Amino acid sequence: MKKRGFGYGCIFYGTGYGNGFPDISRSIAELDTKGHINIYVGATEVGQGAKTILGQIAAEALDVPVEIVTLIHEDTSITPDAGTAAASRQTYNTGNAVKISAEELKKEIIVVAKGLLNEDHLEISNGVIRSNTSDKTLTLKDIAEASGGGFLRKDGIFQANTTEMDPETGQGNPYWPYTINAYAVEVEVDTTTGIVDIIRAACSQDVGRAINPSLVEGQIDGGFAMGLGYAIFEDINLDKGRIKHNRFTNYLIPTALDMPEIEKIIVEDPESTGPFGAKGIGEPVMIAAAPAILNAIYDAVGVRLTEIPVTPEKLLKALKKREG
Amino acid sequence: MDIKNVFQAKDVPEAINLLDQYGEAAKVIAGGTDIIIALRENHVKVSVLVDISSIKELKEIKTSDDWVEMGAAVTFTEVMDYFKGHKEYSGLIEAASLVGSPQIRNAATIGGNICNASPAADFVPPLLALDAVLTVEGKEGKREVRLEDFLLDKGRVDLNKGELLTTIKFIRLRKGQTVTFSKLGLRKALAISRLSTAVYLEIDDDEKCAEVRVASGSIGKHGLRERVAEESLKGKNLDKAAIDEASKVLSNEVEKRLAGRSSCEFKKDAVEGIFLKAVEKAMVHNGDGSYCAMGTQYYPRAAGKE
Amino acid sequence: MKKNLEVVGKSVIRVDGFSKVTGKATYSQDLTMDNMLWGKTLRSTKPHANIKLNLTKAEVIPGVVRILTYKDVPHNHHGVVFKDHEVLSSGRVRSIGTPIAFVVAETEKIAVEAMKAIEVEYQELEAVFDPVEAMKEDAPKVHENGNLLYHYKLRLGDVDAAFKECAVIVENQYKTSMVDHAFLQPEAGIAYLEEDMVVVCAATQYPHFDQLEIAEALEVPTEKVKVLNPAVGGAFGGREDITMQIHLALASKLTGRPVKTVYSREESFVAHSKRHPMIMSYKTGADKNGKLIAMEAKIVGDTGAYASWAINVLRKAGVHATGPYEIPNVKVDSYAVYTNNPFAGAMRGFGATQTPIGHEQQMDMLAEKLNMNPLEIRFLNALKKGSKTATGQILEESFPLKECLEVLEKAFKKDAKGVE
Amino acid sequence: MKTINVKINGENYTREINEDMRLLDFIRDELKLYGTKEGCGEGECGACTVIMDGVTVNSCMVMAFQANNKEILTIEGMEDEKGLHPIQQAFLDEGAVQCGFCIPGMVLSAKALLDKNPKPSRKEIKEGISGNLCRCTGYNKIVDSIEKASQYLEGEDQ
Repeated sequence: MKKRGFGYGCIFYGTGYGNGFPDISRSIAELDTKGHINIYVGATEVGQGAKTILGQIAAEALDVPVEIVTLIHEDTSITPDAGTAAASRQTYNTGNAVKISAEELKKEIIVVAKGLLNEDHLEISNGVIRSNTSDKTLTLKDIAEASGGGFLRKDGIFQANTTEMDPETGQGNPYWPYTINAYAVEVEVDTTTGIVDIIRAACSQDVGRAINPSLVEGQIDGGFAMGLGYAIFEDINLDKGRIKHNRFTNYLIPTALDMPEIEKIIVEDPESTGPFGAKGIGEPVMIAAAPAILNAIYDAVGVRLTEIPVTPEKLLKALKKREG
Repeated sequence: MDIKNVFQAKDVPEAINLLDQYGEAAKVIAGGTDIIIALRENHVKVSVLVDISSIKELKEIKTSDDWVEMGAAVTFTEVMDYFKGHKEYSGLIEAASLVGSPQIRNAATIGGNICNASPAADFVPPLLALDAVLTVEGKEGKREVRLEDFLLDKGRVDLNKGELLTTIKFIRLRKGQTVTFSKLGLRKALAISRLSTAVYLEIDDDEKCAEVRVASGSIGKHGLRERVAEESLKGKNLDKAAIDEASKVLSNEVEKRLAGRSSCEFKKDAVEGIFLKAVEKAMVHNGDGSYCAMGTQYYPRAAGKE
Repeated sequence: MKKNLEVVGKSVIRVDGFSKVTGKATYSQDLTMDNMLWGKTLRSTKPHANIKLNLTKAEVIPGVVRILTYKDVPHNHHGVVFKDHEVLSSGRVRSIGTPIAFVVAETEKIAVEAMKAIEVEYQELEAVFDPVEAMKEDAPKVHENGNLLYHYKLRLGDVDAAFKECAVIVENQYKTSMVDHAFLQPEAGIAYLEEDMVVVCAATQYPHFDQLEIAEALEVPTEKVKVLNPAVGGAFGGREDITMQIHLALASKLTGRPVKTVYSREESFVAHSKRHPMIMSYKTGADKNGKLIAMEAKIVGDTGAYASWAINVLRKAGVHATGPYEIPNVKVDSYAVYTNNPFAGAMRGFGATQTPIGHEQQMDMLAEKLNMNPLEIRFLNALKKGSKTATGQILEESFPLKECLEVLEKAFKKDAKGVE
Repeated sequence: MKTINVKINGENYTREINEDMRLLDFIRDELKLYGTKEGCGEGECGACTVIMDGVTVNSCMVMAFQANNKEILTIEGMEDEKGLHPIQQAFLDEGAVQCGFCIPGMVLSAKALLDKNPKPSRKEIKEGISGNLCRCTGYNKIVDSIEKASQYLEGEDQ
């Protein structure tokens, strides 16, 4: 028989290294001779979109078109250390460093422009330096040329707020900020085989502010898939220290057919310490998926599975045990 | 892998000659989806590969008045395309469609699936339920062998030195006859069968089970006919009690067969569900409580219960 | 700040997209160089043993250029927190998969052949695979200082007294599995020399840290190491620890030639970290209205043979053990324990992924006992702006849990049950 | 050594190969077409997908000699003088790409699907890419982009 059930899960997640460990990102913003912006950071693009959103942050901070911003992160000899691409920290930490370096560069550009135009009230708008009091303008290329054919470069450094907890009581402020994630899931359980089918899901994801909504949505889909695998498929299956499931034929990750459609809701509540209010989401997007699935399985068939993954074998056994 | 010689055979005689010439050193390759892994992991140690995937005559499916005959190098995708829309053959379509993935189905062949003699071979149970007959060709000529007799042990089939499996045939299905398949995989694609059953069902005008053949996968050394379940159903009116009874009988059989194995507890239970699904697919319930074999034209088809 | 945001908030097309949809993006296995050698890693097949190597048969195979062992590593240690990994084992292996030797040869085929020709004599030692067993006094020691690597304590209020006040209590033990990141790109890398600088090109999450680790192991100044990070095919925490980077750098330095290695999927499984499996005993109590009063959790995390990020992971598990709820009395003990299993480290969620398997089921069970619906009990106990967490941290802003639950409830009307 | 003739991305290649070479190695190591990826080596992940005589295959599961006289399309053959193929464009537009390692295989599976079935349902799309594992995207945006590609291609035909 097939039975359906609903389940919810919600979590909070403290981003960053935590516990007072110096959590530092560095960035260099540069105006090159062509009048383009280069951002140098040691932040890895692992697929999460760092290369795209850090460029967006720089473009926003400088008020230049995003197309003229290039992120350079592939070489340790020319990039400053921006910490690891982990702990959901690149958007928040390195995003802040990039923003600071971009803002510093903007100030520098304005200083050069003031000298060139002999005007005091200047701003950059969509990549053009404009006067607030006259119709004089300068391009970024003009600035680049005026600065002696060299490069204008500015550093940005950001350190996250974290304190070491008391070793006896665990009291303290280990992480900041915290990101929220919640999932609702509907499952269908085949009580004759123990197979769990995820019918549909919805996710509400706190992002502070979404730098790039499409990338956030992509993270949610991917996070859910990994949570789904965690809940019902994945186990390296150890036998005396040996990994028995050591290939893709037996270590099962979800296929396209295993994934439900997900209604993705981005919740914005800007974080004042984040770059334009943004927080990290790369890990949170995954976390509540598995518990929501477990709760939905219970709702469907009335048995609690306290051990994951919930394989057909385990579920059928639990159902049988309940029948007595 | 230590391959010294490779051949793309153009026709069956050439393939047979090569197999004869190289004997134990040679192995047939068609879709390659199993043998390449086996070669790389040194489970199969041969130095000669004879590729039969380009032999035209082995890539045909033909339906005559009495028989359906499929070449051994027919791929699962070709099976799915050929039988598309023919509901009486849903078991063949479904078993083919649950093999691996599109890429694997585009390459893997039905002959390979049979000759590997894996307990989990998806296409074997429906062919067993259809009581398929294989043609094997060698230097000495052709012979026919029933699939059930062809499967000797896990990974071992009745192929002599220099012989090649060329065709697989079964009696064409008529009104009131159908074959179905049901599989338990751990995910919806790229899933190795944990358990599968196929049912061939023939219902007479009195709505009784005139003939039934049940076959299973992944609960024995290779695909197996499940005769106790067949005996339990034969001649009966296929009501819930009869079907439940047969699934219990099958479950008991599985319990006996797998006694002492860690998978026993799960499989003896799950086989009931998987068998029921195959039987249900084979029957189309009519509004008035009567039923007919799926895909036949005796009765107007009511909404199938899934 | 500026009036309106122009670029932030826009779904700008990802800048690395074009190269990826055209197949032009370069991952580390896509790199080759002239005069390049191939490396293969010999790994332990035993979980706990003293080993002796005999390279004689392997060394004489034509095309073998060099076989690196621990003797070739100037500083034979690495690790993200504790330096408890050896670059190449110096005599004792603590898990299956521990690197023992790195064979460098003219072709990949020869490297594999030579790797198989190395004779390893294993003198097996008693091993421990269960973290609870490993915590016992008489358990086999994985490392000299004992198997208990870390204990995090969280104490708030008085749980013993508070449990007495509870109208309902649920108590359960939860277990999570050891899982793999299963990123699609198996590890691969190439190293070469630029004058006296060694350049390592490998998929990593943290190139600057790799640079430090490589420099330390080779005992060269950091600026003599350059790490290039081409396209990375997923990471999820599994590319935090060093895998092949030091092997490649050393091999290139010692041979003077470019050296490449690519892991198979099977090798990838043993080479990188795993998610910590945890055994989590939870006791949670609420008053008759569903308000949480007390929670006690004991969490044992199996970090396998090496520490990697275990301390931080079990700390994060402990801090997040309450879930996003306000609970006045909390006691959490989380332990990181060595065993002879494959090593566990960072993986998406980093300890905070395991605990919700417990706390979120606890919440539903409490709700059922109290005849509440699962959302109701969550709303009632939700941390919010201004709340204090169990570690005493005040949530100063941006904590929209209730908002998240509200929109979720709307999006997912329960009355849709059973309707297709 | 064995000589094979293969047409890849419209170009004829005659090459001497080792008998034990896989098609994947031929494409990557001989022809230096690195867009085809190896993720598992056993036909399970689909990263090495190419189109051979009109259907997708895992090139790690085909021996190079078997490709003799066959026509093959790899990711490098998807672009033409007009630029990106509509499927590639749709992958970009819909945000289907993350780490990108599965994407070449995914694009080719999408092409084979749309060639056979120009207006697939979402279910059919999921079936069509069910042999291509992706660990980053959860597939949904890939499905979106194949739907979008179907529209782009329909527009092109008109």
